[in-house]
Amino acid sequence: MYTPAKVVSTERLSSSMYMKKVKLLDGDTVEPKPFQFILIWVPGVDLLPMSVAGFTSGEITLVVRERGEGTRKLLHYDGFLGVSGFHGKGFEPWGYRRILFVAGGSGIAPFFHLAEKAWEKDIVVDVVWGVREAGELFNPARLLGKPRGDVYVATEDCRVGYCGRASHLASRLVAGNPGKWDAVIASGPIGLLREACGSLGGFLDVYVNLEAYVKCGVGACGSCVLKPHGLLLCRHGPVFKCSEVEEFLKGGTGA
Amino acid sequence: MYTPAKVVSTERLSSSMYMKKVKLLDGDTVEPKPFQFILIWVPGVDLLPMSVAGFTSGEITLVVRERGEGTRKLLHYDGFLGVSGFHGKGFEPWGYRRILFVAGGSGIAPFFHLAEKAWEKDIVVDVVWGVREAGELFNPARLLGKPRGDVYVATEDCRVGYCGRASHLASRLVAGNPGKWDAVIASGPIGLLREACGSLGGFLDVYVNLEAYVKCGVGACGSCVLKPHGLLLCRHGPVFKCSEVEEFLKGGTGA
Amino acid sequence: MLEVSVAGLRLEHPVMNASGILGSEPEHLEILAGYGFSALVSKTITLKPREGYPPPIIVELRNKGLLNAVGLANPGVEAIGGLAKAARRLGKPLVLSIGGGGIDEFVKLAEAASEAGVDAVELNLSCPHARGYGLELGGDPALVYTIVKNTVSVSSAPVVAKLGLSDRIMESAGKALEGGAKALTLINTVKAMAIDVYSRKPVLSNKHGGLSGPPIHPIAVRVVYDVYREYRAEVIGVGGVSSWIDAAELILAGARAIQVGTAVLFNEKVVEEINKGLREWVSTLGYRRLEELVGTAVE
Amino acid sequence: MLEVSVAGLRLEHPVMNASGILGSEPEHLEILAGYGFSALVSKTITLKPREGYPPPIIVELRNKGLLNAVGLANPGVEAIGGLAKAARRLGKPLVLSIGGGGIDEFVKLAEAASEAGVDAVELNLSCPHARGYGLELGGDPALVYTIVKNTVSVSSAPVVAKLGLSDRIMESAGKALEGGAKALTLINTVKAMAIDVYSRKPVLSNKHGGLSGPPIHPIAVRVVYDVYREYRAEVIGVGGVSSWIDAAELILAGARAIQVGTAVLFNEKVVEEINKGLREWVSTLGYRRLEELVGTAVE
Ligand SMILES: Cc1cc2nc3c(=O)[nH]c(=O)nc-3n(C[C@H](O)[C@H](O)[C@H](O)COP(=O)(O)OP(=O)(O)OC[C@H]3O[C@@H](n4cnc5c(N)ncnc54)[C@H](O)[C@@H]3O)c2cc1C
Ligand SMILES: Cc1cc2nc3c(=O)[nH]c(=O)nc-3n(C[C@H](O)[C@H](O)[C@H](O)COP(=O)(O)OP(=O)(O)OC[C@H]3O[C@@H](n4cnc5c(N)ncnc54)[C@H](O)[C@@H]3O)c2cc1C
Ligand SMILES: Cc1cc2nc3c(=O)[nH]c(=O)nc-3n(C[C@H](O)[C@H](O)[C@H](O)COP(=O)(O)O)c2cc1C
Ligand SMILES: Cc1cc2nc3c(=O)[nH]c(=O)nc-3n(C[C@H](O)[C@H](O)[C@H](O)COP(=O)(O)O)c2cc1C
Ligand code: FES
Ligand code: FES
Repeated sequence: MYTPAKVVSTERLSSSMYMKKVKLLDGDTVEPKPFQFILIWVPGVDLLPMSVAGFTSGEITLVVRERGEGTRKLLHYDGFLGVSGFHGKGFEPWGYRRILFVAGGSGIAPFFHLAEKAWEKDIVVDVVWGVREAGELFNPARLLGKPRGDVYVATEDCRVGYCGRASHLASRLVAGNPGKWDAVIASGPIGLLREACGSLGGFLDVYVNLEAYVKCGVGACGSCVLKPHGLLLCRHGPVFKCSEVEEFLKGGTGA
Repeated sequence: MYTPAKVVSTERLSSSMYMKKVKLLDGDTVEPKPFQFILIWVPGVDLLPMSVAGFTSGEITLVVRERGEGTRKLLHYDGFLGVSGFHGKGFEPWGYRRILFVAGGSGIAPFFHLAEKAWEKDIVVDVVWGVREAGELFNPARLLGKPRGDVYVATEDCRVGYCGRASHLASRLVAGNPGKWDAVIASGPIGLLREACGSLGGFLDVYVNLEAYVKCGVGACGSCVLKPHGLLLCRHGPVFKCSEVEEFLKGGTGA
Repeated sequence: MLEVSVAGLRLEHPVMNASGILGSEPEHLEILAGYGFSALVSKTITLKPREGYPPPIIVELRNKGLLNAVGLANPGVEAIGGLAKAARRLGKPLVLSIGGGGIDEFVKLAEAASEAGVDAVELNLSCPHARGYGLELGGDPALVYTIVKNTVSVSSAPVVAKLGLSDRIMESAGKALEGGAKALTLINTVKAMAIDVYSRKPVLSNKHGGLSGPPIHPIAVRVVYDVYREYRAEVIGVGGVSSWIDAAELILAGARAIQVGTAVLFNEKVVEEINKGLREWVSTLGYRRLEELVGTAVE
Repeated sequence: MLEVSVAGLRLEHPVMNASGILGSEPEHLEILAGYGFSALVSKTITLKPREGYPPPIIVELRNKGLLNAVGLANPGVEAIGGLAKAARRLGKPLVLSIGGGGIDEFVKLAEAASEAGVDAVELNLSCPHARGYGLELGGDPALVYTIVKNTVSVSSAPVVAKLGLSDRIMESAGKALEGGAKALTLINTVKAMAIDVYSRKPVLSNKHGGLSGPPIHPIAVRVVYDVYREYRAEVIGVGGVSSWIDAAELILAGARAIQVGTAVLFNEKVVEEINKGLREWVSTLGYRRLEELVGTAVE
């Protein structure tokens, strides 16, 4: 459903990341599932897919990384906008006890909503968060009611935490703590997802939170198809088991 | 709402009256209130307003008096038909303890549904039923789960029960049993309603169940307007206090 | 805050009833006034009384729309005086809707309406199911021009042309304005049908009917938008308005006033609710008067 | 019980997808096949690839309708071979929808489709929002005739003409049949608009869009009924079908097959549900085959 909304606040969290809150102007909205996303419309400008990072009584929290034209305009926009959603079938990993969330850059966004929901079910979600430069980091506790699990940080500029990529740190953690986690969810650039599937798939259940070019969000236009699979990100995703999207991950480009 | 329906049974009850049951072919129907009515469509033939005389899980019981072309066709029709409703705001006299229902001819139809619903609320409805010829009578218990109150019968041919009109019998009963009833509902030919308002209005609350030419049932066409009042039978009725429709009753023709 | 003026009428708020929802008898106007409409629009009146079609004349559809073929049932020209009197008694402006099979009928009716002192005359050029009484007219721009021009010339009351969905709506709208219409009412019902799948017959006695209610709202918005963008005309928007947000869309598309038909049949408080919502909306947007928002979605 | 044949295609059951719901890539056809459609209809393919409009291209409306202006995004003529191959692999007949700005484009596309061995070609003469690609064509009976005739002459596959709502739909339908169309697909979306009342802008990037889903169903029923009554043509009914009862109405009005677009976006099991309902309905009415019921509401 399309709902008018308005910007409540925009707060800079780090060199490139922002927290933006928008309030839906239409009372009765259902609760989004983890990993469901919205399409956010900056009137007359652009429409962007954004994960739900938090949701309380009609107010949606987004974690946005400034990337290009679209995200810049969204971040600077302060008026009424349109929201459609919640799109995707989402992913509720309630069959697991303890989950490792491996995030690259803004891939961390859905972690916050997941961690909150998991906590209510006595499931712990720990997070490995990797960024290129330390300046991109912010304290994840900012977006959580209280600390919900362990936070591991990796930077490629080696200025904070583990020196290297999130996927490498994750592999080491998993190898060093056998039995601690029963599932991994990787979220971020496709290179990270590919590495997570490759290096962790042997040990435990690994899921990937994909991105694709979402135009309609309802399964009509086909632009989010995960070729060569007969899968649509906006209907069947955005989270998949590695095995379901193996060919897509091979084909994708990017670090 | 329009719902397809089918005839379940048609049973002759007396010289001129029939019981017809129709089953709605669309599961989720709300329970009608007493005095609400349906518009029943004999496909390609006619549309007739009919009171709900009974309702159980999507099956509607009608009590139909053969009058002209339309009712005759309805009574002989045995196939699929259309039902719209429930029309009218109905009337729930749950503020009373014991009610006298004064019926003339087929005006008895809504009595059965009322009596059942009233019984569930510990309200007793007694009935005075008048007909012109004794042959029109049937045993009201036929349509009730069990006897729900007293039944008084009047015939104008004087062959059964009280000799004379239902309204006269009602006046005598009310006068002879002061305090027994706290309300009267009259249903039937306009003459009966006029008399009921005239002779009983002094003693207790009197209501009349009106008839008018119903074409749309939803307040759009205006054909059921109760001139000179700004009242529509299909929206504001069909039951009114005598005082609300005084001028209409004066103006109406018929016995 | 909600006062608007359209076709020379000054209205307390923008919501009038749509023609054909009651409005053929003085008693009907009393009921309409009770719903809170700011002006009362009569049922379309023809020269001679018309019985209309036998029932079924209306059916509620699964898609929350209404399908009707009433057949322009109305008491004929003689009733105009009584309607005008009733409206005066009720203290509400009366928009008298008239319809006809040809130019003469429109002219005679406009004369009668004008003499009776109605506040505006609405020409029904668009009823999609009464043969010879509608869509054929509205889809023929030259005829629209002639009818409007001739009625304007005999009417002291402002003339409003009501047009329906048609391939040539843009031309017809232009011609109506050229002919002297003070405002355009857009749109009428859309031609449609419902079939009973068990008896296998069209439900309406007339078979064809006009679709109204929520289903047609986005169609009305686009017609109002296109016509307003082209002509910046005074428009009365109608079609599927059942909430303030529906009304607001039509206003942003260019409507100065709104008519509500179907929705009042399901919600007697709809006028009040629309006005409440509009008031909040105007102030949320930081405006003082609704009229300032008219057409502001149109570039 | 549900087998039907239309435009020479023998179908297991009457429900195909409507053009434009996926169908521009081989992977899309796989998804459509998974929904259970009896034939797969491609997205409308144009000669050159088209990017389509930038988002928003689709908006869900309060009235349960969908408004879209995708802008005929498609990979162009080169994609036809891959689509045909995918459909063969999936074991489903392929109806290739083609669209063009003029006669030449239609002819070239029909040739390509025919060579690729598609099972039928559907001419999109009716998209209401891609400028020069639609309604203007379908509303012009002479042009409809020329396009149909010329594509038929180069196509070994049966040609189906898809027409939208228009004042001249009856004439256009007649001309399409005269030109050699084996069947008519009726109807496309209806031109409409949605405005965001707070930002005061039309929501779609193209501003105008096409309305689909439940709101347009009774309009589709009436068009199918009128066309079938006049020409007793083979019709594929489309518009707002979301339940078996909607499908049954179109079948009684004259449709031999049904297309479902919008509804499958909200209910992946809709095809199954429709067929289950139709099967029960056919036997409740005491028939043996659905085809016997086609057009039986039309006298
Ligand atoms: C389901 C989903 C959830 C997301 N959640 C978040 C989130 O929570 N936080 C966050 O910061 N980012 C998120 N993203 C990514 C975000 O949508 C993009 O960063 C943003 O759209 C880029 O737009 P831009 O114009 O700023 O960047 P540019 O790189 O300039 O975009 C260029 C063009 O690519 C298009 N485009 C947009 N998204 C994509 C895409 N995913 N793939 C390919 N092309 C695209 C844009 O429309 C634009 O036309 C999500 C993406 C998806 C699919
Ligand atoms: C709310 C309501 C509830 C009713 N409930 C019952 C009931 O439960 N049982 C019962 O037997 N009868 C009931 N009636 C009366 C019943 O509808 C009429 O007897 C029937 O419509 C007469 O149709 P006919 O063609 O047989 O008679 P005719 O006398 O031949 O009818 C002649 C014409 O009058 C029209 N007409 C129908 N009803 C009326 C009316 N009320 N006033 C004026 N003209 C009318 C018919 O459409 C027809 O065209 C009810 C009427 C109303 C308004
Ligand atoms: C029962 C009914 C009767 C109508 N009669 C008329 C009429 O007499 N004249 C007219 O111009 N429009 C008539 N209309 C059309 C309405 O005025 C209005 O244009 C249409 O219903 C769309 O508005 P809505 O969706 O709010 O009902 C009628 C509509 C309905 C539902
Ligand atoms: C998103 C979308 C895209 C469409 N694209 C096309 C198209 O490319 N070609 C076409 O002929 N019709 C197209 N249509 C129209 C549909 O085929 C169909 O005629 C219309 O949607 C009505 O059916 P529905 O109510 O079942 O959706 C499209 C419809 C939608 C909703
Ligand atoms: S974005 Fe997924 S199908 Fe359109
Ligand atoms: S029957 Fe009551 S208004 Fe139409």
